[in-house]
Amino acid sequence: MNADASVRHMARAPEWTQRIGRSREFWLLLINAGAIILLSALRPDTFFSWLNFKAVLGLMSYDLLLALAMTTVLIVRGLDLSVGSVLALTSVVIALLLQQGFPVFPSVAGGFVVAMLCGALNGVFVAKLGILPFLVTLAMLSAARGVATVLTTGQYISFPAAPYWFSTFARSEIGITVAGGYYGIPYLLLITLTVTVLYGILLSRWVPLRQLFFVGENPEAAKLAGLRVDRLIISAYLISAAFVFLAAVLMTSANRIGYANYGITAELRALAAAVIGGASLFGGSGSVLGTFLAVLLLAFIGNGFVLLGGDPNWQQATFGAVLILAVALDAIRTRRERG
Amino acid sequence: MFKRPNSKNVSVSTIQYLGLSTIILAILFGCQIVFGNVLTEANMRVMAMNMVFEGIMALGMTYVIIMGGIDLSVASVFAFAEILVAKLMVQAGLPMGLAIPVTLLVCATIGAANGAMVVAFRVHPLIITLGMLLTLRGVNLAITDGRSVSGFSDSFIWLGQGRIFGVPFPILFFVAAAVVLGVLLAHQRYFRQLYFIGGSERAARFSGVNVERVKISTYVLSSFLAGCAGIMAAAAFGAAHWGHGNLAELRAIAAVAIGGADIMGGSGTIFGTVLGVIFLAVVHNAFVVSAVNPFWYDVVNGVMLLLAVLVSRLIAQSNTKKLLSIKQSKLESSF
Amino acid sequence: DEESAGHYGMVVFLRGSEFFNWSYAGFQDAAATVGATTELQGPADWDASAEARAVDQLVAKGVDGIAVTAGDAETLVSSINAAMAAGVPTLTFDSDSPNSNRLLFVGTNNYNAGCAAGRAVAEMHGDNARVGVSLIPGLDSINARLAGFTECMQEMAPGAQIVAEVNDEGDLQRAETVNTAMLQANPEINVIFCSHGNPATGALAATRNVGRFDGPNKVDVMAWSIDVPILQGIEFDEYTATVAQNPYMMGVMSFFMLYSAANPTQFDSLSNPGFGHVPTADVDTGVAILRKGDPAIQAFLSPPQI
Amino acid sequence: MLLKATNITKAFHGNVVLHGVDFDVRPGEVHALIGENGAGKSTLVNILSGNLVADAGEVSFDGKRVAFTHPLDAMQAGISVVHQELSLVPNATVAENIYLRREIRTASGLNDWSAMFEAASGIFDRMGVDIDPRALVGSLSIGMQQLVEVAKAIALNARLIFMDEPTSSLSEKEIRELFAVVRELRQQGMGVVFISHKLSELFEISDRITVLRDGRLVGTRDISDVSTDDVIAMMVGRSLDELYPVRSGHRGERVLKCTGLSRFGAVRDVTFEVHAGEILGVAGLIGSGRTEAMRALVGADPRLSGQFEIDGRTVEISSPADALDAGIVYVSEDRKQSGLFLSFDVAQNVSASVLGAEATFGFLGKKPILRRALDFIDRMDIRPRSAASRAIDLSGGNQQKVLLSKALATEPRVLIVDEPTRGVDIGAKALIHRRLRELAEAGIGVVIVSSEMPEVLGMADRVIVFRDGLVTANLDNHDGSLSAERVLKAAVQ
Ligand SMILES: Nc1ncnc2c1ncn2[C@@H]1O[C@H](COP(=O)(O)OP(=O)(O)OP(=O)(O)O)[C@@H](O)[C@H]1O
Ligand SMILES: Nc1ncnc2c1ncn2[C@@H]1O[C@H](COP(=O)(O)OP(=O)(O)OP(=O)(O)O)[C@@H](O)[C@H]1O
Ligand SMILES: [Mg+2]
Ligand SMILES: [Mg+2]
Repeated sequence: MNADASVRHMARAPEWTQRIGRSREFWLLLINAGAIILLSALRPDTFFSWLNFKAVLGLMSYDLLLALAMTTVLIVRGLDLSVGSVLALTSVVIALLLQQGFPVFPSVAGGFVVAMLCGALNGVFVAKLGILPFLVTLAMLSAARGVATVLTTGQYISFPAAPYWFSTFARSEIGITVAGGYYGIPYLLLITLTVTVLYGILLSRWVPLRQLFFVGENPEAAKLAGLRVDRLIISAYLISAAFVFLAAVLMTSANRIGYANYGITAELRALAAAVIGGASLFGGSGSVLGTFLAVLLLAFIGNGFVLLGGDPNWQQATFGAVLILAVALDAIRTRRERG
Repeated sequence: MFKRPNSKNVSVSTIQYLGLSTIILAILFGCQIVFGNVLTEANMRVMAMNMVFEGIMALGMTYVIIMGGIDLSVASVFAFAEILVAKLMVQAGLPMGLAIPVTLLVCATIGAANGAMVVAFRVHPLIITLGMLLTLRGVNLAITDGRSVSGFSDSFIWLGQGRIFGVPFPILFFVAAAVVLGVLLAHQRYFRQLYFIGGSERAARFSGVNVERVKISTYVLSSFLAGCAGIMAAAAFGAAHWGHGNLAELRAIAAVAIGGADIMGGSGTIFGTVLGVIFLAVVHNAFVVSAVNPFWYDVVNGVMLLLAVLVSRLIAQSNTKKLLSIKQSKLESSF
Repeated sequence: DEESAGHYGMVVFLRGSEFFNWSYAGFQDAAATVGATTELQGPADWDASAEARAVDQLVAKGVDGIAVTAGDAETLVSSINAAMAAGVPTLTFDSDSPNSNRLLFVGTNNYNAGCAAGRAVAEMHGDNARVGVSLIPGLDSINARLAGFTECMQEMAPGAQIVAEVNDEGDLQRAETVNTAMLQANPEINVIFCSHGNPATGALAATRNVGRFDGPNKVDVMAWSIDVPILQGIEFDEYTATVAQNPYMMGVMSFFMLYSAANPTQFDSLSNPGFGHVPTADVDTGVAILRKGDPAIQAFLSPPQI
Repeated sequence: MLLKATNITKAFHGNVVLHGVDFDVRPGEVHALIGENGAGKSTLVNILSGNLVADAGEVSFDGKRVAFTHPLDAMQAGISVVHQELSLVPNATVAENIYLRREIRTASGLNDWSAMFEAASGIFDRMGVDIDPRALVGSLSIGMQQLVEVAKAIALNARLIFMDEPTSSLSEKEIRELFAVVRELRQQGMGVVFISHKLSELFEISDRITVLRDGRLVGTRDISDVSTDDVIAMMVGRSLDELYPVRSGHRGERVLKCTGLSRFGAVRDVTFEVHAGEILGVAGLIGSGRTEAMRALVGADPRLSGQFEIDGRTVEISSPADALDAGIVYVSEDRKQSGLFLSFDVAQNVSASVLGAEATFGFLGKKPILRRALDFIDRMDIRPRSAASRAIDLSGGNQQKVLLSKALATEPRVLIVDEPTRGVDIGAKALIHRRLRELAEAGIGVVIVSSEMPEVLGMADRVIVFRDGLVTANLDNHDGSLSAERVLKAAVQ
């Protein structure tokens, strides 16, 4: 997947349509639409309601943020298996600080520092010491979760003394009335979507982020082209950590507890979503829109399962199946392109 | 220029193996002296049983990793085998002699699917096997509804708990498998090809290696071993449960990496992996006997893994430097 | 230290969950009274097989008694039997493994506990109680709770009924997902019964997601937990009530059972020759239904650090 | 005749690289195959060894008609190849590499290592070299690996061996060793086809010589009948000035001064200057250290020492980014591995180094990027003329043009191009040469690293010659009068 579209718009119409047809986002969009139509047809009453959408979107927020984190490192030919456990560690730190009676800002800042530390460690080990991302972040996966458990002895960390607004803002909603209908949008959702959109724009337009694609596509060439490869790789891991941090803050606020077992196996879901969304372990590709649509699709599938009274146990299975299917279709598509 | 090279790379692994062995012994005797009850037969047995299933998976993982691949799906195959064999015997009432082969066959098929997809889709095996991991884990959960299946015949239980000369059967299986696979990997032409594929697929193809076939068969082997482990685990615990062996794939990979194999492929030995497995077992046991807060376990694991990889990396670097320094001396002499 | 009064181990399937920390605290405190030492083992990720291995490890290490809460009843049978065979008194607490040779089970009698919850719901809603249950399938303990819940509820209010069950996999996030969907699919639900510790926050979030967090058609969430956030939630009128087990007492009782089993008096145990006397029936540590303002809540609000 | 090939023709996506070439080998002869880069030598070898299939032509081996479709076919027939780029596995022992898939085995079916080691050292004895069959290939020098490749061929008891530039990265001593081996093989009645750019070697070792030019057979002669000059004439054919752009010959201010550039284990104490309006040629045999020197210069690889001046100002260079800031840009010799972003489109490739340039507040505008791309598509005549086509879909020549465009987009003071026309067809080649000359005239310092003698002589106003990591000569060529022999001399001994 060639991530940039800079030239497409200039290109002639037929080619343009071709490209659309080739673009994975387009197909994901279709599939999502299909899912929506199907579900609203089967469960018109419950599915096709703002309430339900709100729920679906709200619930996929964390997965989305982690998937964006994963997408970012995948773009630079990296991998971050530690998103789940860094999420847990960060939330635990924030919760502990709040519990100790620190004001919100320092506590959250503390969490930020920890998350960034993990990201920096990952980045440095990968970029400077040249160790495989898989191993580095695997170690981080284990270590971060471990520290979190040590800090909490595994307990829920609640912060009764913390300001009420913090322990409620993720859940509380801002209402808008469109065409007489009232729509409440939880901050959790609002923040996530805003960040996603902004990041989507930045990633496709903002030079420093654009450079990530070049680094991933061909590190050696990028180096000779004058890009500061090591720095860019490290910053990719920092960005990833930032997303994880955001997810941690929201989750901590939403559940009002820090917990060392947050996000177990979240890294796998994130990786799956990113790949379905068009990222590749060989770097150089991946898009925010694609990842978003992939997460959305998986969320709809999950939602549909329960709405249709399907056995929720099969959800995870479909998850893997969808991943394999996506990869398979991609293989076929590229083969046809190559002829 | 033509003096016999005191073939350096060999020494890489030897250094690592020696280091690892000494650490292992240090921990063992250290704990024995400080806390006692470590070098007892009972504790040894438990220690071994504690990692034996991961160990068996790690053997297959070694093959896959040497070939330049990776197999995340082993843990889910492990649990799947547990459940399948249990259902076949307890619920379908198949005799053990039939249930086990069937289970192993199915597991092998899963491996074949992994391999075939890796070959066909040309995506990173990490993705394929991740997909398989998620799928199977879901299947395991779904077909059991999260309940455990139990009620095995004693003859089956023996596979997990039976002992020969006081050694539990799974451990004997691990040892036997390690020896056989070790020998094959070291001396059998078909399996030697793994190194060539992992080292340079291009060179391998050039020399007429049937890369596709070797790849697929290796994933089959990996799943097959996971299946064996699963069957014995079901017998050992007397029950099959989807939650068993959670994250075992990561422990298996860690063992291989700690054992000095290059995750990029092309290097690694069964012996190294066995050391890696023992290492993990010993560290874990140390936590129990020392009764330090077990929460530290994960932290130590992570750090250990990183250190191990770092060490092998540094050794490798110093090697290339040695090679360069030959040229360097040539350069300086040329003045 | 070790020699004087012995060393006892506790094994849990969710290492360090607040609930088990209560139990371990009780275990420790009880041990302290006789000068015995204790340790806590077990996986952090709900892997019963790892729990079984932990039991084996403790036996090999040579402890004087083991209290284990069975993450999966069957998986632990062989390990528990092995421990007993090796002469290490072993009992189960909180979650039983009935098919094993454990000395006895110390914990909540799940049927009775479920029954208490059922009555509470019947009191609240009478015949129009429409209950959704958040559970983990396959845990015998939970099945028993559900049985008790259903029967006692319908005994008091024949019209009341359970309309849906969802599997939360014992995970916070999952709980929110599935409960939200459950409320979507079954708008008539007015009570969510959390059949175990984890789903409560998720279930509450679910009510919020579907806008039935408060107001006239608020969904009552009946938690099964004594975690601080839940208890605070009750004070905030978020959760309607919680089924408070007595994990601390489980720990205390477990220890004394093990202790007396490990130190035989002049007559052997009736059921387990070679061990000291312990009750031949299970020990029920009971439950209390806590609603807003219950003094017990204050007590629970400061959980033990271990 | 051991091997007889007639009218061999081959094209790669439209670009015909072999036009009906005839070629034959007698038993017990060393037959030299020679020609410029891209003349078609390797392609011919690949066809005759079953690695490529010809579009047309006949091959007979031992009088029997053969049509190889897979390297194994040729191997079985008794033809083996020592390839230009080595195909050994570093983590396996020498013996195992030699015997891969033809392992000697014990009754138990396991590999019989001792037997293989025996056999291998037997071969090495025959070759008269001393390599430990137990050593891991990775621990051997390039030269020794080259010899292992030869041993591999011998182990097949091949009757015909192709050696594609086997000496390209060998030391003098190693070359002697190799020649001894080759003579030995000739004694045993084997046919050897020997490809090399080093004329001196060819005259020393070969019996007959066949010259290719632009994929056409120029002729086959007995070595005794020709002189070096004849051969060079045959190779180059056309007189240089008709192919290479005319030089104005004026020499401007000094643009780049590189002093005492050293790199651990590769390059030692390299010093040179580049002047405005002048093209500096960097000659040397493959593996002589030119690329490593240039990479060290721009900070792509670590270096031991080296000071640099641009327009008289001293500049600190610790990374290619610094080099770019200082105005030095390096164009890699290997466009696929370290040059292009293959799956990105032309527009992105061209703008890779200057993403920031047109960005407003760091935000990329589509238009400027596209404009720049179209601009270079015109200037460099890149085909197809679409900024949206992906680099991987372009032909080698066009890829090279894109690569050059990427460098020029940075508007450098000094342009270092490494093997700028490697594997590029004549047309593209001529255009690239014209552009390079124009840049020089425009006052930019141009450095051309090239293994092609004609290119060096035709383009450079001044030539420095590398040998084993040292600069062995600094020759003037402002009037194009420099002779190939003088350069070769400096390059070989
Ligand atoms: N796989 C390929 N695809 C496209 N073009 C190719 C391919 N291989 C070779 N060519 C082209 O064929 C021509 C001859 O290449 P070849 O490698 O045979 O030249 P050569 O004489 O071996 O040059 P050198 O001396 O550099 O080895 C070159 O123009 C090259 O670009
Ligand atoms: N084809 C090759 N195969 C193996 N090693 C090589 C090869 N080319 C170069 N080397 C190694 O790199 C060192 C320097 O090579 P470098 O590429 O810098 O030389 P060069 O003059 O640029 O030759 P070229 O660029 O034509 O390969 C050599 O000493 C040699 O050991
Ligand atoms: Mg060639
Ligand atoms: Mg070069």
